[in-house]
Amino acid sequence: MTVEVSSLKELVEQASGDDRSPDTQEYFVNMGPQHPSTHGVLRLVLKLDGERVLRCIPVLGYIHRSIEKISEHMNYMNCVHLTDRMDYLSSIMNNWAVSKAVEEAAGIEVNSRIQTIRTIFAELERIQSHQLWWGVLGMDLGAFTPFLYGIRDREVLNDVMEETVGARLTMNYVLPGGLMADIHPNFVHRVKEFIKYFRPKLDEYDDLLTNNVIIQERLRNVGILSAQTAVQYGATGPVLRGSGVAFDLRKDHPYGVYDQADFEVPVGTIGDSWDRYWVRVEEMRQSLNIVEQLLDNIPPGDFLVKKLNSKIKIPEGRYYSQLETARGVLGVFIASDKKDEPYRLHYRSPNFNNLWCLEPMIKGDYIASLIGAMSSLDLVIPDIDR
Amino acid sequence: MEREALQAAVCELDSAVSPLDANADRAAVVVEASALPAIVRRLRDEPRFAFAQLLDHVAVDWIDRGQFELIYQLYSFKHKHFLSVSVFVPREDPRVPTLCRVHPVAEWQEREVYDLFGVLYDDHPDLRRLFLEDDWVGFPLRKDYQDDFMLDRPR
Amino acid sequence: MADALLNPLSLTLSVQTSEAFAAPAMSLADRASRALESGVWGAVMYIVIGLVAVLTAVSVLGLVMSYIERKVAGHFQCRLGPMRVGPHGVLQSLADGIKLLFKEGIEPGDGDKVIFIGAPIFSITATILLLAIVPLAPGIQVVDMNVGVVYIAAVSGLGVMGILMGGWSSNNKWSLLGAMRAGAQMISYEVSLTIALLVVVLFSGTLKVSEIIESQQQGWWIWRGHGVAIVAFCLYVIASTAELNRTPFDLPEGESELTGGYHTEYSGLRFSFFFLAEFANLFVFSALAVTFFFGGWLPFHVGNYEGFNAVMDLLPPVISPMFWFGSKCALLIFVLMWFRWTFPRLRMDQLMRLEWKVLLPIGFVNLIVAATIVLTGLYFFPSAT
Amino acid sequence: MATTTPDPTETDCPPMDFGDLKSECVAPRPSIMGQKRSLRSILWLSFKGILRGLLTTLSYFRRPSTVVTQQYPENRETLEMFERYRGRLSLIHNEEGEHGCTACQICERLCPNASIIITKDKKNEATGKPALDQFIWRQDTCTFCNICVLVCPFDTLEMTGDFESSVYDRRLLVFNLNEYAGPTAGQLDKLEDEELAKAQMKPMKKYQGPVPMCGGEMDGIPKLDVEKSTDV
Amino acid sequence: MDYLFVFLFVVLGIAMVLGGIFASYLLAPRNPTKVKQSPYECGEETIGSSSINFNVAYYLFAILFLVFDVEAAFLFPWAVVLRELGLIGLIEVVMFVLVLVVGLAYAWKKGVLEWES
Repeated sequence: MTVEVSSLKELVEQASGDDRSPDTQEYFVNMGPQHPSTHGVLRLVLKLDGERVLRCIPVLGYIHRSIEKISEHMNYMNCVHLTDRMDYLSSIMNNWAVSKAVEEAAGIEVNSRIQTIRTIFAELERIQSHQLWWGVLGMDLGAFTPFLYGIRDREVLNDVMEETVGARLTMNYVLPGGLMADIHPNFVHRVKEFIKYFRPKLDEYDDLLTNNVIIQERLRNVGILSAQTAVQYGATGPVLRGSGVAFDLRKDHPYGVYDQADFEVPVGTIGDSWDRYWVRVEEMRQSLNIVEQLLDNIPPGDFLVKKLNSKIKIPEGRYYSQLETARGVLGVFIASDKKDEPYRLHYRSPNFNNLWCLEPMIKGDYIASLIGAMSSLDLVIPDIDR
Repeated sequence: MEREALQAAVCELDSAVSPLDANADRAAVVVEASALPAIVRRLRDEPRFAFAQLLDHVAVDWIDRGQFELIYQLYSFKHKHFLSVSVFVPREDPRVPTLCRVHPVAEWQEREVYDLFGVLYDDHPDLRRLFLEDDWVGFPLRKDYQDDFMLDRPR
Repeated sequence: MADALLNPLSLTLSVQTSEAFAAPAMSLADRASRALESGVWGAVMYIVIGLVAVLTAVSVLGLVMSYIERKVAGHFQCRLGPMRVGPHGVLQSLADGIKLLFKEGIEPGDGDKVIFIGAPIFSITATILLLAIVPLAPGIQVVDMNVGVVYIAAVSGLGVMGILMGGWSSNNKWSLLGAMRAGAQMISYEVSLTIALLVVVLFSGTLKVSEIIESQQQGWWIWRGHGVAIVAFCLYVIASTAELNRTPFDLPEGESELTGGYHTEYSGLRFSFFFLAEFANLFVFSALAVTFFFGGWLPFHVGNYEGFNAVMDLLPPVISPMFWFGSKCALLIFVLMWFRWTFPRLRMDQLMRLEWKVLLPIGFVNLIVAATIVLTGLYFFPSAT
Repeated sequence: MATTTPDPTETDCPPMDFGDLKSECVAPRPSIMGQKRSLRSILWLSFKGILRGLLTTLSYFRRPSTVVTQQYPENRETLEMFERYRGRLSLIHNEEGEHGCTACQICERLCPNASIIITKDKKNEATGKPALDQFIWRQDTCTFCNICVLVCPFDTLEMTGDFESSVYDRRLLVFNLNEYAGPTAGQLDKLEDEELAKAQMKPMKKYQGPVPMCGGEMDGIPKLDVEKSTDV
Repeated sequence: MDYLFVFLFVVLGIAMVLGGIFASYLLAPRNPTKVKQSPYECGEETIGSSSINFNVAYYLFAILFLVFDVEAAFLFPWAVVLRELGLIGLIEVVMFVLVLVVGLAYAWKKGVLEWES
């Protein structure tokens, strides 16, 4: 058994060198890192025949910041703020994932007020992430207006969260052992106002995109991902649920106070882009329901159970914890050697694993379908690269 | 199945499997490198385990012990349980058979580990750097990695 | 009576027109040739007027339309649009034009330079030639040839050349893809465009643009065409949107797919020529729609409502045709912009299927039905024999 | 030698069993052309969908009240940030211009990206306690994680809503947060001699060297004259 | 005279573009570099040559278009004089169009319109 380490150059030159057959219609083209619909710096090397995609090789690393390495020299509280910069659209959920892992490992019990507030914020964050995704999907398929409508509604939600958190994107709100600050006195009232504002807007979203025949035809039967393929290629979150597997950590392994909320897990049927679209739109409605249920009875208590400048030490061992972000399962692995810094901190990023579904779902289809399918995966590139 | 029961059941599979107790929150086993694909395949196919998804693949550089620990996180949708499978390989010659044929997603997870730790995966179809450039020297997540751009954090 | 039953709308449109519009309209070219009889300089004067007018029209249209487009887009999207340069940003496009003038024009190293520069020439020339035949008012028209419609069909195909050349000579794969898409798309929809125009030619029995307008004095073709004209109009709008490369048919540019499509490699002023041509074309195509289906410069009259018609005729005879033409055009342009800022784009195979499997058969059937209507005289026609 | 990605079929995986992962909410999957519909209803639904989309955009077009754009430099006067907004770190100074920083360096130690550098006078001549010399905050590397504010035992740091911090030279993003070098407000109050207390407050400028990068010389980059810079 | 104008407009179009390019030649900076002149492929070096064989699907449509556009050209004079020709004219054109429609149907059945490679 041998191991051969190849490089991208070798891979590509096989088919694009000067010695290729003059009859061949196949050619390679770079899509990204600076392409309008790769949403950041994802680079796909496409092997095309006319407009058909024969191969799609993702090339990563353009925004790699070695968060895992940096974290090895930081205490657990400092690790948290780096996770804001991974999946910046679910920053609070990322914060929560690390905090949850640390709390479970160090045996810190948090009270139910903290858990409830975390849950509410996670769901709000999920909504705003899906709002942006919805707009971006429209923009990728050529409709620019939905993008601005999505951004506009996200702005309203961002304001609500900013009032409590003090930041709009890199929130750093959840810390091991509690929250950075208590909720703002206006918070409950403003969230209620937002729910009242956003429900009619969801119907408007349906008018603009969902019921539009062009969008449906662009997404239907495009990028079909069977349940088996989705599982084997590591998909989680709405991508897996779009394929019909009702796996949701919030339901199957409840954390926070999700077991107190009554909600449903939307799943798709055949796993095409249209299913993934619809699952996300439905998830926005379910998230609104969860927030609505939890909002009225936030239990009293402290917002921080552990003093901030005390050192958190984790007993030696390996710890793994996961939760459901807007894009799938975010796993946090901690290997500890009894210091207050992690010996090794690893994030299982949902986007990293979802990305690999792109090639099996798009092989042999058009470039235009690739855009739609990629949009329905809802990739956030910094999370892939970390 | 409870955690202990699962751990015991997995250990009964093969003599190459032994329990690992350093894991705090889930069933964990140690597997000998050569037996890894076969074990993971059985874990996937046998209905009482049904570990359908490879959730995650992590490597840890235990530099004091001179070993890399390769950890595979498996999840079973059917029984809703997690399992962590560890493989210890020597730091000097880190080689382990690939899991690509069992779980396709391993191809990229293993590439990530190769990229950052330099673990070689036998029979891997496309072992390339994933994040770093193809001509990068060294494997940054190893504990003894040094380069000119690393900053010392003032403490 | 039969047509009244077939199309109640035609009843509402009157036979009434003022004398001003009945006057024989002479295009600039006709005036020039008449002036030539008395001396060369008169003709030269008319020629210069024509050239200057069209040149100004192209530049001004490009600037104004891009401003309007951005403003309209802004308001559709809950924004304000440009607000900085001048009051409400009216000078924004001018500022952009000046900026583009001072931008470096980058040429692709390995591309075919002659074709690369030639591409915008084709785009601009096609636009200029089309602008020349647009009748703004009786007599305010540069050329009015007796085969006007054929001329329109011929010239509108020229724009494809510019895009194809631009994409091909850029030595860029995205550009090439865009150019190929443009080629396939624009020539395909050209057929539908021509067939839609043929319906009006059938009704009016002439190819001369000014005569087509005059044939609508008893009512615009869109009303009097018994639904056939409405189908033809829909075909025309869809086909012209495709010809203009606007959403939902903006595949040659396909910003989110092909980065910039055929004009990826164009920068500075060279890019602005494509831009200019696109916006001037937007005007030209809606002007042609107005000419063919909405009675051109004729005012809006409703049959048997004398008071209403009198109000419509209140404008002085010189301004009135321009006003009516301009407002009809503005309405159509607004509709096209409205489409653009609402719809997503189609996929290439869907686009082709739409044209060859839907629009083209409909167009042919529509044409035959129109011919039958004309022959049987089952429509409201003033001098029907 | 690179081969293609393994096909899922290649992995000879038997059909998977997902157990009881059944969801009550199978997405209704609305589609116009997908379901078996008559041509008429397909046309009607397509038309309806397109028309409703058009009406939605038009409804915003004709309502100027829905415009959400902020005309930023013009609305500077009325623009208010939320009180918790994390725009800029500042050291709280009371009415007499005295701060409360004892130079304990907890914030420096816990700053994840070393954006805070504190230099101190180990033993102040008047109070005999450590006194702050320079509280340097590097905005260019700060991630606004708010940890320094939270961990300060004397609550002497805060994040202000001042968000207009763009400059043309990033060396200007290194600040001295303390207005004077010297003991805290509490320590100064204990000094009975007011003259002595005044003397302990050595004034500090907003930009003061030696601070990494600020005003300093680097290879190929001219020295920054803080006084003359248009950004200040 | 109409065609003189058409000719002059063609000249005008050429002059306008060349004039604009000349003006920007005078006003705009010119500093071509190797990187600037390389084709834009999303910020990476192009892989292989850009002069590539291209899928034939596009050309089939061009050929189809030719047929239909020529047909349209024949229909123009017919449309003008239809009223004089009467029923015969209609029948003749119906047959003419039918021949083409049969051609289209054939192409349809053959899958030319399916945009397949």
